[in-house]
Amino acid sequence: MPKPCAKILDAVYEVNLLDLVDSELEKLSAEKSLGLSLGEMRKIQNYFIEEGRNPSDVELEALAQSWSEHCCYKSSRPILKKTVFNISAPQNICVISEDAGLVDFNSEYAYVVALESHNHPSALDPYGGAATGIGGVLRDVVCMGAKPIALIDPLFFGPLNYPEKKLSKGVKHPRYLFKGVVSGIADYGNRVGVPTVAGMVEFDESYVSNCLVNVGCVGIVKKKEIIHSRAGNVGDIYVLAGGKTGRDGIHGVTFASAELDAESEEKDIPAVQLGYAIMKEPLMHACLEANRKGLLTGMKDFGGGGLSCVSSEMAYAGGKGAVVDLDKIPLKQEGMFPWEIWVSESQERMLLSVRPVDIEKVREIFDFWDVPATIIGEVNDTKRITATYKGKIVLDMDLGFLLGGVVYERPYKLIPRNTSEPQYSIPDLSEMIHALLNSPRIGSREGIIRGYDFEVGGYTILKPMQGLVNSQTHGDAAVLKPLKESFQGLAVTADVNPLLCKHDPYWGAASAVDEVVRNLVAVNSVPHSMADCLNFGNPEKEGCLGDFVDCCEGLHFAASAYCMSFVSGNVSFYNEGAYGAIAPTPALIGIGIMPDVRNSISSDLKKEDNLLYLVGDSKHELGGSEYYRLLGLEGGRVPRTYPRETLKGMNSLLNVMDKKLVRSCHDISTGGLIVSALEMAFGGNLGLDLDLGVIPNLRTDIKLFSESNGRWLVEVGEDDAEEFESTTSAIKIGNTRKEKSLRIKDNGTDFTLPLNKLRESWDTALEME
Amino acid sequence: MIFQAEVRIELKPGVIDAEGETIHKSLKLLSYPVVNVNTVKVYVITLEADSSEDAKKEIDGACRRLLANPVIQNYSIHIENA
Amino acid sequence: MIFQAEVRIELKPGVIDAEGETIHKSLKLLSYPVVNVNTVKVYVITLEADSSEDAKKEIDGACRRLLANPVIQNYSIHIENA
Amino acid sequence: MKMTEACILYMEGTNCEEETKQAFEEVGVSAELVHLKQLTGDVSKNLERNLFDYRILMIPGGWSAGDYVRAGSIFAARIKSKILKEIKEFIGNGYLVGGICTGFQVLTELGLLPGFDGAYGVPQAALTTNLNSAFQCRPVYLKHNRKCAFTQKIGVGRILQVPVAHAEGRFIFGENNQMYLEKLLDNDQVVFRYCFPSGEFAGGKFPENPNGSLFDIAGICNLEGNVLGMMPHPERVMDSIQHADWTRTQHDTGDGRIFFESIAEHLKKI
Ligand SMILES: Nc1ncnc2c1ncn2[C@@H]1O[C@H](COP(=O)(O)OP(=O)(O)O)[C@@H](O)[C@H]1O
Ligand SMILES: [Mg+2]
Repeated sequence: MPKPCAKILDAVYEVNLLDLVDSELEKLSAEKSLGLSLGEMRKIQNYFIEEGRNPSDVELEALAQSWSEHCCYKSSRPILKKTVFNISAPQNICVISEDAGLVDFNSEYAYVVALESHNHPSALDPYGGAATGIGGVLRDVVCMGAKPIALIDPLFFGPLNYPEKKLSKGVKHPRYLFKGVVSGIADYGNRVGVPTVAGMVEFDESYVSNCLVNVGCVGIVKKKEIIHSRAGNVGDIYVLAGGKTGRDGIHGVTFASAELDAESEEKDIPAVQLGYAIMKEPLMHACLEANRKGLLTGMKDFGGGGLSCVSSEMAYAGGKGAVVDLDKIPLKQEGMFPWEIWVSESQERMLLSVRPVDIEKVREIFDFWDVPATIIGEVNDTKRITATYKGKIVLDMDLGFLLGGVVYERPYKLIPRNTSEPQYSIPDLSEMIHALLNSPRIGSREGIIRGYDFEVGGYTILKPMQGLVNSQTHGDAAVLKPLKESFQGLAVTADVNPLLCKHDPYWGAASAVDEVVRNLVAVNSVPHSMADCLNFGNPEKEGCLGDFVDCCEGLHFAASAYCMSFVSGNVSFYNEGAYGAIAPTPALIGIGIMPDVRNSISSDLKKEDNLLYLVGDSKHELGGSEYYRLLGLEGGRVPRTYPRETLKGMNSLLNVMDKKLVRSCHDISTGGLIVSALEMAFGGNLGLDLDLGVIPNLRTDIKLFSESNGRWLVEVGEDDAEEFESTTSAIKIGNTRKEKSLRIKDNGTDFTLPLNKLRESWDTALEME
Repeated sequence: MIFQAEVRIELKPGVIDAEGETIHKSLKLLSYPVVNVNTVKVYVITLEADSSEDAKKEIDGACRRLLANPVIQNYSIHIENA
Repeated sequence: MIFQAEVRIELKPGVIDAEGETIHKSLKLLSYPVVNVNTVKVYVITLEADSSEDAKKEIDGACRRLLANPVIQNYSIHIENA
Repeated sequence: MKMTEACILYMEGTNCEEETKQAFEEVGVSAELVHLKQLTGDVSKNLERNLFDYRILMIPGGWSAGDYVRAGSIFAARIKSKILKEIKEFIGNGYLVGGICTGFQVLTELGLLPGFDGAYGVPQAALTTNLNSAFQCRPVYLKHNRKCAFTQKIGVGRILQVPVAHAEGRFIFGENNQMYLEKLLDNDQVVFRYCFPSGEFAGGKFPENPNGSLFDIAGICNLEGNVLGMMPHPERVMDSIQHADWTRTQHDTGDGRIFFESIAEHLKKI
């Protein structure tokens, strides 16, 4: 048994670590919910043996935060280094190393991208968890000095019709989670006045007890106003700006780094953080104003690990040390222990590093915005982090030790998948088309999208819903015009198909990159950068880590081939529950550059009697397709990526788009060619006459439903057909028509379906009630 | 039989009440001598059930499934004959 | 002295309770035998005042100035010693 | 020094002030962002502002104070406690007061709209939860019904496509819907109504009428026509490429521009 701890102060204990044997070390870690392994506990013990003293509970908690998977990427770093971090691109200014990636926009400006997961908190409290996820990613962008201009929300839930009876204790129904998450994002995002312009929603049984809530943010910053997450100079002052510190969010990162279980509901209450959008909005304004006026030497948001991580990491990144006075931290409730103050993850807080001469000016700005700003510490040259409480030192550690962290080369293995082609009889094609449109994975997202203010600010030029008013359809990417004085734009999309990744992590991940590229090109932007949020199960399980490695390699392959690099990202492990690990989910957001937003292309069909072309090859690739899933089939070949061909398609498309030969364009993804074609038809409220005979060597169902990568559908006016055909290798597969129906012809097959019925299937797929 | 249930949903202690805090701040600005504001959500639900116990059971289910989140909220149910 | 006021704000009869109706629909979808849902907003306000009457007067003012819109809402106040 | 013409009033949570300011500037009206505290005197002297130095007070959209209690109510209560009298005088002098989205909610909570019988200070109407109780961000069509100081240049009967983005935009008079609606019509105070692209009124049908507003009301003015509130956001469609369907239609310019041009023209006359 660990001996009772000695009191250092009323609320600080010395933890008797030096004389503990292995079993006692493990027990201590468990009892205090530190989440540290035996090896890690030993390493800590050795450090304190060298220091010649026992640690305080504050120090032990600090280590637990900094050494958590969430903060130090101990299982993933070696793999990431070889894969997703290992792509460089000339446009990158500062990537991977800070809270958000910085990429060149034009000579004067850079754009900023951040993507975070907020999975476990959202599984417990969907509304608050999702809201604080948005809050966190906004701070990631603001702390680079950038103004947030767009939010993106890739979401993953269990099936909405999942039988209530099958839920295990403490697990909330997917419907409840879905509604809560969407309204949390809406309420927070809308309140802070940043448009939510893109996202995605996927459904799969593997997410039933562990939904995924990923949130991304794009910002824009003048290059000369970029600020870094580091302490400036020795003697600078640490200023804590924003909300008070409370017991909410304690152990958030250790909690993010463990599996959820039945008791999580009661046990993990303090880990849930709570959002306060009405503090955030002025906080953002004040921080950006102070930075614009050149009053800050460093700025970092409070994320996972709270004050402990932010104050240490800023000092470490600046090559300095720091001392923080815990008595100065404004608290929400009395009686908080120093260790709680040190690791609390209360929301809406930022840490600023300020030269002493500028303190008054900084104060004035925060006063004007009614945002509290408190001096809490000072930067020094000790390369140590020190915390005092009631005049006594309660924490004093070498920053290299605290943040150098731990790294594991964990064992992994790739679990082979069934890739044999299943036998089946071809279903009724019209029924299947309706079934696909009515699938929650495919049907209209309008109910979600319109709950978000996607155009506050007035710069969302291509909106997520496109086409004829009151009959609008899904777009491929949103286009933003961030600067008043310029028509240059950014296109934004979010993609991954977890079903493909489940069937083949490598090609599934590569397909996600391919889809990003397709979506960005479809609106006439040049793919420019990506951020990744890698959501996986427990990395201590060899199979899970094998999937992770395979996905990372797939991402690396495809992204290198497309000359796109990952400029920021996040790894979320331990996404497991009663049903095992989630499907491997490397969620991506992609950013494209657009010289002139007035050349944006939308996805809605424009006019009758125009021609419809298919760019790219259709293949017998139905593994992981929605078609197979609806038929209950396993196996099959997952779509491969052929970057050389896709790049050819992409370049020829961008070329004809610049020549203004393209009236509308949409990429082909989940559900295949027919879903894509119909989405285009819905947006223009026009009919389509398709003749698939020109697609070589495939059965009709495969032509319609294969999810092969590298493909787009393009609408072209009759007058432009000749020029279009001469510059691309696209094949003509039909034409638009006034009659509001879909006609499909292919080697003897010939049937017609009314558009309004098809639209109804698509419109009603996602029950929002 | 028709019953009327009053469901009262409150945030657990320690959970920040953003709305309550905003109202508190506003009332103070309007110079009311207010020390604290908590918001409570009340649903008055009319339903059919065989007995008051049944009604309570139904509503309890609805609370757990839809209306309240036990992680951050407490709820109480009061049933009356309508 | 410290008092606790419970302010209860209801929609006037005849004013459509959009939120109540949405919840009603959701509960019906989950097959609860629900006939009607009304939403009520409750604020629990702790305040300083010389007497219970004073407390009531203050809160009544707050309702008229901020918490209720008399066009569509009725309010009632219940004061307790805290 | 030429004085600034438009005072764009903001507080924590309003978030359309920048684009509203820009809209004014694009039509040649100088505009300044002014925090509520600067008008109520809760700031240092050098930051204080005087309403009477401007000729139009514009309350932009957003989520003032988080839209808690009711949308716009906290903003309104703070105005009421400090500067309502000044605003009344400002209006009485013939200057303009406008509200978009939250701004409309604030003006309604203040009783400045519809402003029957000059009884300022108590609400006479409400902008309450959308009928489907969901936030709605979507383009709608508006029919211009009556010219006022804000809409002189817009022909009566003209149809504009302008987006809405709100959760509480259902205009009602509560128990006295019919009586007050008649009064509103007798006074000719309805400026914009939701309609189909053809111009036919929405008749309460969703999504053409996005919130269930009485009589498809999207915007109203006071009797004198110098106070206007509307739920849709004209400042979001100043240019053709800001429209929801610009890739398929030929808008020469944004449908919101003429609204601000009208204000600019009116300001020249006062
Ligand atoms: N959760 C969401 N939030 C915001 N926008 C969303 C969300 N889900 C989907 N969307 C939008 O709906 C459209 C269709 O989404 P999706 O079917 O995933 O498109 P695609 O398959 O072309 O990537 C896109 O514009 C996307 O940004
Ligand atoms: Mg997608």
